[in-house]
Amino acid sequence: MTGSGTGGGAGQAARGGDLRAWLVRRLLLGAGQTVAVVLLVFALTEALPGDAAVALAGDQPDPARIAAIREALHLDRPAHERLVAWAAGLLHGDLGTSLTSGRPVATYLANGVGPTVLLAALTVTLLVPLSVGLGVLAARHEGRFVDRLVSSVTLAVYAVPEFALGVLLVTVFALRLGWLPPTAVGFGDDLLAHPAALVLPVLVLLSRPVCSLVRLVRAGMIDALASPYAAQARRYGIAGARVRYAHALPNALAPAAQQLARTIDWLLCGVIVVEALFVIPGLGTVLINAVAERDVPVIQGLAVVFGLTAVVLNLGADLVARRFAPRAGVAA
Amino acid sequence: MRFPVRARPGRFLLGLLLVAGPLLIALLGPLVAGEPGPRAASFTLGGGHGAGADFVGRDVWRQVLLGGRTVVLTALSATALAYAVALPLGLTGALTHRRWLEDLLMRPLDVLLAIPSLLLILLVAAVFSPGTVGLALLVALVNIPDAARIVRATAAEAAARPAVEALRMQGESWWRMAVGYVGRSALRTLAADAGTRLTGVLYLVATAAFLGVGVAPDAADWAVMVDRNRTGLFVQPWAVVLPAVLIVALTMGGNLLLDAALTSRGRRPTPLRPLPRPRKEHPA
Amino acid sequence: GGPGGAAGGGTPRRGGTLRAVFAGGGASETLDPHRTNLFADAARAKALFDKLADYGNDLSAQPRLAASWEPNDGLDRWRVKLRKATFHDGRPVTADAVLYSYRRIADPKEGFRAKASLEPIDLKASRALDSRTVEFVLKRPTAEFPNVLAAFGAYIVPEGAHDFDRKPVGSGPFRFVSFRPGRSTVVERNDAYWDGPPHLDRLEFIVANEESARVNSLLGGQVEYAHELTPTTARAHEGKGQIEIVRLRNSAMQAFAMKTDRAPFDDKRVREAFFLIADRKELVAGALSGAGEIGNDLFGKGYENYADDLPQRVQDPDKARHLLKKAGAENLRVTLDTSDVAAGFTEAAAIFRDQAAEAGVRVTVRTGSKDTYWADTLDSGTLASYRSGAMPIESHFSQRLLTDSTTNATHWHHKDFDALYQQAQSTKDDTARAAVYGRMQRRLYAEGGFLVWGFADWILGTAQNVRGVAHGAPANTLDWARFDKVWLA
Amino acid sequence: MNGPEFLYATEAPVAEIEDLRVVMPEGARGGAGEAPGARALVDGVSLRLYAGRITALVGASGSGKTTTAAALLGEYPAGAHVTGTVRVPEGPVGYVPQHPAAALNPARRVDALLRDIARARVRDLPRRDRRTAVTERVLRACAEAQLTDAETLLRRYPHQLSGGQQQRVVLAQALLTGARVVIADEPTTGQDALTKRRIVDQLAAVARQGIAVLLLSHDLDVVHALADDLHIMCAGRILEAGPPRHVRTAPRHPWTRALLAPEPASYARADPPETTEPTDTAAENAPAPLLRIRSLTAHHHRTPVLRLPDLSLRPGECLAVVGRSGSGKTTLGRCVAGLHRAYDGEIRLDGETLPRSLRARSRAQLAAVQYVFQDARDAFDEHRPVLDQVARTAVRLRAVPTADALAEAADTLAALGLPVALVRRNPPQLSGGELQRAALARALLAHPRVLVCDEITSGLDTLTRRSLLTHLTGLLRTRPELSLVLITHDRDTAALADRTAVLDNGRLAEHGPTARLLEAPAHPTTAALLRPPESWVAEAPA
Ligand SMILES: Nc1ncnc2c1ncn2[C@@H]1O[C@H](COP(=O)(O)OP(=O)(O)OP(=O)(O)O)[C@@H](O)[C@H]1O
Ligand SMILES: Nc1ncnc2c1ncn2[C@@H]1O[C@H](COP(=O)(O)OP(=O)(O)OP(=O)(O)O)[C@@H](O)[C@H]1O
Ligand SMILES: [Mg+2]
Ligand SMILES: [Mg+2]
Repeated sequence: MTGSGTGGGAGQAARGGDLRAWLVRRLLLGAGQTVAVVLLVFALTEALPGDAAVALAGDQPDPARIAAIREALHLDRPAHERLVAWAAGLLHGDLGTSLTSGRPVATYLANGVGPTVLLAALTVTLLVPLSVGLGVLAARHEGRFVDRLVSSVTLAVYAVPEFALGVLLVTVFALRLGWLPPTAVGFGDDLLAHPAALVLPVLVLLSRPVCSLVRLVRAGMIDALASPYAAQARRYGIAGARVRYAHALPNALAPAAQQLARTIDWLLCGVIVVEALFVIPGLGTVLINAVAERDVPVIQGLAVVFGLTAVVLNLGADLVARRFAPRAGVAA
Repeated sequence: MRFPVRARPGRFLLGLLLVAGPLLIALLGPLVAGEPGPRAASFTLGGGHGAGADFVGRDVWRQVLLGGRTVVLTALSATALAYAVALPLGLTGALTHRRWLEDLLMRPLDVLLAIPSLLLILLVAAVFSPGTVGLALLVALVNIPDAARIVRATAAEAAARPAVEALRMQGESWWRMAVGYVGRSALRTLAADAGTRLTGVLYLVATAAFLGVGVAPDAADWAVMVDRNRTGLFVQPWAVVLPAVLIVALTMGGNLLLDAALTSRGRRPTPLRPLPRPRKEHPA
Repeated sequence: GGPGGAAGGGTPRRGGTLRAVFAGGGASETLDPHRTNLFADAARAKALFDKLADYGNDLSAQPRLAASWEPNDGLDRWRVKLRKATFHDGRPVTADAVLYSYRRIADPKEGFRAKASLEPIDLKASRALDSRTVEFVLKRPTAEFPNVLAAFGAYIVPEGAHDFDRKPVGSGPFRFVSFRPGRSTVVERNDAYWDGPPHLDRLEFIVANEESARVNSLLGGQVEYAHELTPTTARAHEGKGQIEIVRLRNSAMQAFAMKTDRAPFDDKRVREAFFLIADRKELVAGALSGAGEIGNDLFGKGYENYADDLPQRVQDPDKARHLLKKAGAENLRVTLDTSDVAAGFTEAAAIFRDQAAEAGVRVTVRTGSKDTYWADTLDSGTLASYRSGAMPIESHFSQRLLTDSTTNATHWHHKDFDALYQQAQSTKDDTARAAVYGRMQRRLYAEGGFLVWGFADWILGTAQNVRGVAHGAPANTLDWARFDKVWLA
Repeated sequence: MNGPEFLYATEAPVAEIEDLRVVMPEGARGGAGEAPGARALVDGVSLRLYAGRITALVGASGSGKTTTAAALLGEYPAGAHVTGTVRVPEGPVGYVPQHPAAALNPARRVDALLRDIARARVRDLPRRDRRTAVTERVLRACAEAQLTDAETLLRRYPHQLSGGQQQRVVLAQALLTGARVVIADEPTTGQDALTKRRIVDQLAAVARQGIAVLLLSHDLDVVHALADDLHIMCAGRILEAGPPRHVRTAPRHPWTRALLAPEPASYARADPPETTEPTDTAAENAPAPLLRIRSLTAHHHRTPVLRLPDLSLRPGECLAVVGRSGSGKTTLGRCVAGLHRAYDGEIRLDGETLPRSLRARSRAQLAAVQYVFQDARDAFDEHRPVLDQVARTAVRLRAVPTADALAEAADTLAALGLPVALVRRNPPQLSGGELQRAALARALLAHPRVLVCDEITSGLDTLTRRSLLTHLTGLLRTRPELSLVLITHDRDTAALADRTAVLDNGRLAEHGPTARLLEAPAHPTTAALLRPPESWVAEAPA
């Protein structure tokens, strides 16, 4: 766009065309967002009743002891000072040390991230084809038996809380049938070497996102399959699967991509139930413990990770939305 | 070629059947629940309690009768609230051509998204200790960013159609354009999202109750019941199974009803005689 | 004392690995025995370290690293002789190590849990008489000084030890092998253990905070020992032959704590009315799922010095009403603070709320944050759910019921009660001392602030082939989680 | 050019329709709530398509042509009752839909489907050769469909193509299939005369390959040039059929005669305002222009697609904008209408700069400048009755009460030949030509001062077009404030205008009084576009 333009024209070109400018802008905003996440989490943790000293004191809340711990952990310093000190450390790549154990926060993240990422990756790998496949299948048979079956089953599974489902699966497949190990106890860090231990956790993790994704894909696909462009592709003898997946599906993907981003985020940050149920100590467990212990540096470290993940995932989802609604950028 | 599908009067039947039970229990249950009887030992079967006793020895059936209203009301209102905010936000995001406006609306929401909802509820609840209404607000708040993004993504395509340009050309009001056309075009997807979100909200409320927010942790509330009685799953399954089945039925039924209502009926022709589908002939 | 009744008979067999799963802990856990806070910490510390003394099944102090103790006549100077024991690195356990450990615990800059218990000791004045004799100088006469030596977390570490993450060295029955915080800790047999080497080759501690995960891993054969199961689980699996359920009786006192200096509980008639409101059987059946015994408003049922001659209180709503009327507290409304911090809390609160309604008292249950619950109950509110693990009755008094007690949750401030306590501490004769304790307990029974409605069992599950698990030892006592006596059949 | 007569008698038809009846039952959903009764869209139509022959279906707008053709695809209006038999050969049937925009996938680049179609045809090639073969076939089909510059256009999304380009993409799809039957529903609307001629050649070539072609068209020139058999449709029935010569020379039905009658020389207005040459000096003396476009450069992304030094529209004037497909006519119209913001330069209404985006325009400004979309179907909300949508213009822009607005809308629509019962339906239930007229009515209800009509006659039969143009010229007379910008490919429509601007590849090629341009075009493009049709029909290969 030439420089002469009054704002409107320039904006349109940047929005419609310049992917890179858009990305840069969003990444910059993302950095801001991450800072906001960290600040928000910090403020909320600070506002929580009690602090690490109280939490450490546990059921023996001897005031003198709490005071001593507080002093030992420098919790008597004002909040903003601690935040600034922490942020200064962050600039040097230092995430700080845990209040509770004195170990570096980085080791917490490093230890927790492995199992979490493994679970998330496995789940997503299965989730995407499964939910897209089922969603497309249901849409294809809209209103008929297959659709009802797919919809009912996924909805039913969705309405059962993870916990109950997990317990049920463990009871049936691990304890009654003995096909799979009931928990990941004893498999150490190298869970990938024991795929059997991952089956049930991944199943439980899949149970809910599958439903929401299937529903979104189905909804979008019904409209897309009924569209004249899908009809046109069909007329020309394009194989049914190709019509569905290559021509109709892209139009149904934008909301599903948003949901998927949320799901991945959820998998990375909050699969607490599954981690607890199957004894897989990932980030969710670290988070819950850290909150319980008011271990602010650990919470902060996690907030950084969550913030960055969310920024990247949202960006990805928005990219998909942009890609599959190419006209969206050019509205007058 | 597509096969003709006769209009199915039974289309709504399954959904209706599934929804009717839970809804009736939810609405009328409190009226017929009666006075509490004496407590039994926790998680016991029999002893004058048809469906056994729950985790504190109360009659499960009575709790089930009492526990639908809050579930249905809180979850419904929280979902409705979430959408009431997310819809305008998402639609504005989709319809505006001002990048800064979209960023202004959507990016702050992303910040909320980055914090796991449970953590957010836990933190906010601990700080403000809200009641039932506060909880509904909180749960709605947690759902807004998510819903807004889906609305935005779904609406983006429709918002760029020439039909919208034509509406603009007519000086049509924003609401007519956004809700009447763009929202209408995205209806199916949004209904699907809202339908599943409702269930998510339900359990979020229950989890919050467990964390000591909003609903009392021993409240008669189906979702809370499932959560609190789970330890007794194998000794006294009814305390979990009954409310869970009701929730499942409610969710399934509600969504199937939505599906049925949105079924693109009549897209196919209704033949008087066998439909003259083109007979395909192999070339001689 | 040895294990109080091993499950299954037979002669112990040597060898094997036992995996034990515990609740508690997480990525922040450490092997520093002085930081012991949770049961999991205590079990691990017990495997690696020793205390000078530990509690028997009746919570009387039993010598451990201390071979013997001898007070002076004033009961304010105790000479403790150490037994011959070595740390895992071969160094002997010396008087200096003992003093180092205690001084570390008492370090004012750190907030170690046992610091309060060691408070009677004047550590500056205490000294090593020789390499295996310590002379403890106390700030005041303390007849129950051995209880101090057995205090929770008062472990003996080698001199100079401060980093326990890498290779902790103790004198306990097991040596350190590996430690991954929040996941597992592996230890192996210490053949040189002074109390006889353990039977097991190896012992692995695993952390699983979710109860169903603990049960499932036990049922699935992934662990052999699961700590802290719920009564419901116990009921589901007891006698089914799949796993062995072990109930450790009298492990946790369950109570409601009334602030005796705040209205309405500053009137002892109201307190008594509340004693009479509680239907203890219903509370035990409902909140503990029957896994426990009813209480009699006194701590320490079954422990040494417990006043079991007092009549069992039973529910009497009419009398309660009457008392309340007399106290001018009709239509009383109180808020009961509770939290999900311990099993049965919220349940008991709900049940008690309904029971109170029968006596015309409106109880509102307020669920607080479990992370700060204990600190909150200390000062705020008037009525709160309360629980206590096993400790000698004397410690219960000193920690919770004296004017200067640090965790006086009932705000029980009575000079005469303090004086009685001092009198007991200065009484060398056991029976005479027991009589003083009896008086103190009668007082508490009549007008104390703890409505002790029950004692919960501590429930463990073990695999069928696990032998030597003590059945009579309340949690936190010597024989609880004592894996050196456990063997695999 | 007509096939040998014996073929007609002996050879079996490739596809046929026997006694097709498509009836919308009373009160069918989406139909008018108060539908008077069952209504036959198509009533007893029989049709045979022969290999190598082009069968043309001609008839009034809304007479049921598209419905008949769709039957060959096995597609019927929703909820319709259908009887009769339809027989088509195995394999795909090529279809060039009337509204190409809807048939193009908004989320995929235009080559996606083309390549998929081609891929099916190269299965027998060795794997490594397929890619190049596919590319080659796609490019060939594009060339055949007169899609120049295919390499760049194919990488675009549908919305980045002009209307005519979209149509040629859809035509290319049909040419790629290798179908034995091709249905072309208005394949030449939106094409300029030059392109149209080439497309006609191509369709003739297609037929020569032994493919049966069903041609639905309003363009009699095209029909005359191509048809081997001619079917005249009216109100759902085939009025008469036969070889075009017969039908043309000896129509049995008076209506046929009217439909096929040669166009009047021009619709030139009875009282054309004097027009002066738009020289710079003259422009200053002339009455102040209503609309003035100054040094406009419009971009798509960063590529400029339109450069106009200066163009103005005087009150009461009618300006035709002609140009080859893709030359920037629509872009110009959209810039004026505030639908295209990416331009430099200035557009002034009454001397006041118009905001770039219609969002920033006041109601008065919105009402003053109205635009009729090129693809009418795309520009309607498919969920609301047409009448309501049309009436909204008056409600919103002129603050007319709803009831009055509805009445006014109904009147306007009726004047354009759309009865109330018809427009109470939702847009999908209207034919292409009907929607086009509804779109015009929608804009007219704003009482605009500048009305930009983008190809509003492309979907209309001669009779309807004639009456519509008469109506428009009538309006110019009765509403002195109204000025028209007619974007068109149709010579006769352009002839109606006082002045004509000729766009060539985004530049103003020529500009002047229509009469002069028609008679003495200075620019070769002008000549090519505005040449009388007879001349090119004669040139068409026999
Ligand atoms: N889905 C439908 N439901 C009801 N009526 C319809 C439907 N589709 C078309 N019609 C009506 O059927 C008639 C024939 O429509 P069709 O599209 O076949 O006309 P056409 O001859 O192709 O007209 P045009 O030249 O304007 O495209 C029209 O009056 C139209 O309003
Ligand atoms: N969004 C876009 N991005 C890039 N190029 C575009 C876009 N829209 C249109 N174009 C190109 O701009 C040129 C002008 O398009 P325009 O629609 O104005 O043509 P037109 O004169 O109306 O053609 P037609 O007669 O075929 O409708 C065309 O070459 C077209 O391919
Ligand atoms: Mg048509
Ligand atoms: Mg155009």
